[in-house]
Amino acid sequence: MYTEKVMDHFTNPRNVGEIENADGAGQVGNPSCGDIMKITLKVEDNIIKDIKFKTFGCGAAVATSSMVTEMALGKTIDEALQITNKAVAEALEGLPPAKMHCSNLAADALKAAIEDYQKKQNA
Amino acid sequence: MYTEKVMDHFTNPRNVGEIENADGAGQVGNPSCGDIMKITLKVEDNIIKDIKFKTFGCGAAVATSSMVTEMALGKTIDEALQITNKAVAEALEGLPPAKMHCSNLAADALKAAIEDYQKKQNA
Amino acid sequence: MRKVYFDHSATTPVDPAVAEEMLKYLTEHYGNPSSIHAFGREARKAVEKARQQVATAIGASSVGEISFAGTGTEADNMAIRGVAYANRQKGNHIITSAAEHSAVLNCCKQLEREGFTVTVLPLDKYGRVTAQQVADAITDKTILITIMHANNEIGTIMPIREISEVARARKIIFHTDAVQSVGKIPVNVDELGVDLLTLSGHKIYGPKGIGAMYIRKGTFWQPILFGGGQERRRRPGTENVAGIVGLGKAIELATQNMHVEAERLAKYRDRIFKEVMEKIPNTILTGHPEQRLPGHVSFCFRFIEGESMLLMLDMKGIAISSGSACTSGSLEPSHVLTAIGLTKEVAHGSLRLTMGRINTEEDVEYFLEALPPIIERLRAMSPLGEGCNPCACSTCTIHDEDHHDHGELSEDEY
Amino acid sequence: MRKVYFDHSATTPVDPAVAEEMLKYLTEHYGNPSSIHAFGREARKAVEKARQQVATAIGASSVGEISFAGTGTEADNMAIRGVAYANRQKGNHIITSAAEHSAVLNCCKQLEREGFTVTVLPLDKYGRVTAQQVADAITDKTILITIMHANNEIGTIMPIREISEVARARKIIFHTDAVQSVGKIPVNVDELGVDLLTLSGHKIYGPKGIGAMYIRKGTFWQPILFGGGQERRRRPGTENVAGIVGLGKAIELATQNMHVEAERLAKYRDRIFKEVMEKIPNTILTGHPEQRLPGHVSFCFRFIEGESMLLMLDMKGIAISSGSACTSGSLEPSHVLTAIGLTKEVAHGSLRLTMGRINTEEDVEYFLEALPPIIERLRAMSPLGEGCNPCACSTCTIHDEDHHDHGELSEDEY
Ligand SMILES: Cc1ncc(COP(=O)(O)O)c(C=O)c1O
Ligand SMILES: Cc1ncc(COP(=O)(O)O)c(C=O)c1O
Repeated sequence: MYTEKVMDHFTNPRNVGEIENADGAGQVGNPSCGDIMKITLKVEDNIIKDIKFKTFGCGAAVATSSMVTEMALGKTIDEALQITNKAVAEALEGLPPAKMHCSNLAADALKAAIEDYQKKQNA
Repeated sequence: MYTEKVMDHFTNPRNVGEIENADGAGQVGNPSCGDIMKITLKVEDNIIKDIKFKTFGCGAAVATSSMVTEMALGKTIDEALQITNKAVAEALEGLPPAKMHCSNLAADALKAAIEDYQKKQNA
Repeated sequence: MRKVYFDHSATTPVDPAVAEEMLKYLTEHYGNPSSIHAFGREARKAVEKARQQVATAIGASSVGEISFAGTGTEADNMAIRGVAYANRQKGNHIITSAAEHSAVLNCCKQLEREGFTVTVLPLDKYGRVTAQQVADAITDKTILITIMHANNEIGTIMPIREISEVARARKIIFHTDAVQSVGKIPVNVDELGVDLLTLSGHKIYGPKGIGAMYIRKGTFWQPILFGGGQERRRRPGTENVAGIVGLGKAIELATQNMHVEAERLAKYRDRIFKEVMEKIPNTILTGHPEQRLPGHVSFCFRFIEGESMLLMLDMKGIAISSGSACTSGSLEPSHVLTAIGLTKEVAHGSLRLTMGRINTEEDVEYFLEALPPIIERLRAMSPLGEGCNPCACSTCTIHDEDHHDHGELSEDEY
Repeated sequence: MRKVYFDHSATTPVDPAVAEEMLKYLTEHYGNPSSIHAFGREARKAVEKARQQVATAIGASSVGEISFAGTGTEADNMAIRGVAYANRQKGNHIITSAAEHSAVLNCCKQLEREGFTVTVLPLDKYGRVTAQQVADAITDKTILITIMHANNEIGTIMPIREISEVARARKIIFHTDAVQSVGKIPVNVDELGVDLLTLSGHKIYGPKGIGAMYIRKGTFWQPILFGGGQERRRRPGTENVAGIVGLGKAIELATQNMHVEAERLAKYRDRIFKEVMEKIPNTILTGHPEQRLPGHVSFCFRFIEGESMLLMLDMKGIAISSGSACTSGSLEPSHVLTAIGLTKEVAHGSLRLTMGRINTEEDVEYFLEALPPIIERLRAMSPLGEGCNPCACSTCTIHDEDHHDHGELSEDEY
């Protein structure tokens, strides 16, 4: 059902946790689907210096969360905003069709966290 | 499907044939069911002295024909008229349900033959 | 006693290689394909492999076009009723043929009861309908044409390609029941030009109780059973994994060996036709002499009835079938035999001999020796004969009364 | 790695004795039961023996009351839609429960689309409906009540006898889906007082792809598939002989050993309940604590999602299931769990463990060791927790948008 890459990220998720006093935090999810993802960031010089996730969800939800943190870490804010849910799925070598729409929200969580960071900057 | 008795009468049918110059002949049948039975008789002193059948039909049709000739042989006309299709089926230790109505006409053929004999007597 | 199984159109033995595959999915890899765990994934893999085997065998472009069903009959119900219900707004007219299996004809009858109109095309003396007949029957309410590929009783192969061209030109959905043709003659959904095609496992050395429906992408259709989301929501219920695996393996084997096997069986068939027609008078070859299934032989022997023939052959170890009413549990002889113009009496004397993988030349010889004395014996016992019209007899009470009330068995009789 | 199969409510391994019986009817006695010759008669005998085995197991008074079907789902379709269509003149109202399997619920939904009215009775927190609820729902248009015997997801046993008394007093046809109860707890059609009862082979160590319907003599009913006259004209299509033989043997074995086995599994069940509830906080036992299937254990673990739990247990060799949306291919978590009053979030954390013949005490211990660290690990990874309402977070975009368009997979995604 899941690719090896998905199972690897599910079994050994990268960057699990929550950054205290994060520069940005974003949470997305859908209670019906049973996926809730929370991403917290540290930003320095417009670059994502630290990123962590917490996820309530299925294997795909955990793996996409883990993958998106890996993809975003070290990127500039602008680069990170380019990461799409599709790109995350591709980096995982694909997701089962049923999961494509439902549990593939990690890039949205990342975006929400970045927007939170930007809002705080402008505040 | 068929009892041993049916199979015995089907495999070794008694009294197959047609009596030349018969005292009575009767034929019944139903083209849809694919059963046609012809019985011919010789009667002496009101007793069935010889009886033969010819049948176009299934295993049950052949066996009931054979059985009815055995049952009728040596009987008086009145006794023979008492033989019912049901009695023939019972003598064969039963017939499959689908055959009870369709191929169990041998007593009718016997009756037709006797009636033919009686008609000829009265003519 | 020698045992000769000559009833491959009724059913076939499961190929040992097929049975072996199946067994694994009964006792060892027993997971439910819907389960996410390892047991389930293994079962899922097997089901999808079989789907690919079926798709490949019939030339489907995608595995998504194949759904498994519980029988060939259920597949026919899915195809015909599924299309009819889904396209009801477009029209309510269905075209079929008098040659169809009861699985198709009785679906059509049911649809008639539900307000559809059905045209049942008559057959020529060989059991065929023509593309022209189909074209003439089409109205602007026609939503489905369903014509079988090869007939089970008389072996005749229908001109499906020509018919499908008509259907396609008129944009009407076309289904063919290929239960008897798959694995025996080439069956390719694109070459045949069909939108739906149905098949059954037990006619091709697979298990009984498994069928499949091909449905071309884009065909308007809806399910006829309701429940879980299995088979892409086309057919609910836990998949018959072992049966599906068996069907997959069976169709692969059958199509692999098809041409060699067809040639071998056609030789037997033609020999039987030749010798029987020569040796036994008053015999009618039923179906098309050439445009027929390779292992399929069918006759009517006048003046005798099929079941007795069958029982006598059975006593010689030969398993064979007949379209006689008495063998079918119904009261009418085969609708196909009467549709090709035979009288009921003649139709009652039908015999169908269908050869397959397990038969040998010796089987054929054994049969050719056993048959003539049986026919002779039964004819000697029959009141019918050349020049004899039974209904002309003085005391004839032959009646054609309505026996319909006997058709339904009551609870106790069963 | 140790393999522990704890998903017997999803499906069971075929008992070796059952597989052995089946094999004979695949390769050796392969006749079609409708054939009159020796091969056919042998197959017929086997089918009728199996029918007797089923009748005996459920206490039917005559074999004529048993029909085989392609799956449990098809049997449910036959029972529910067959009664509904046949009794349409009398009324159009059907009563069912929120606990039913999709095989029942989706039949009811389809009947609603066809003009019937359906009352879906709500459940108490244990997953039961009461006879009183049923009595209150009856109208003079009610033609069918269908309430399952035991629930597949939470194991709860329904008070069928009480409900059937109401049905009987009001002369309404009563069906129970006994797919999960047969072979596990006593099932007798007279003691339960049901008019129709359905069961499935693969839940009782028989094969997948075979089901059966009991229908009490005299019950108004009509078929839902159309074709040949098999199964007393109740279900057309060549009989799945091996499957039927397998179901017959399986139900015989299951009922023979039932009481001893039930006691053994209930002990495991109660031990798991006790230890898990003690060791793991924020755990909810779902279903009735006592009125439940002997081998059936079900929980919800708060703050975590079922599929991840399941995958982690799978990596330890433990096969288990969940009512989480993510395991079912649908987007909603189990309708049963929400019907007993759980929120969707909690329902997502469900776990179902169903034990059977092949499980041992060691399996139970292995599981009890494996589970707590997995729950702990997943909870550590979860943004949810005690006193934390995720929707209160400042940046929360949790939405309950309609995902229905994603429910149907497109052709390419499959
Ligand atoms: C309660 C219940 N009813 C019906 C079914 C359907 O049976 P089958 O999978 O054989 O179609 C199942 C199992 O899937 C079930 O648990
Ligand atoms: C032409 C044809 N269609 C359909 C069927 C039905 O298939 P099944 O017996 O698998 O239901 C058969 C055989 O019985 C057949 O010969």
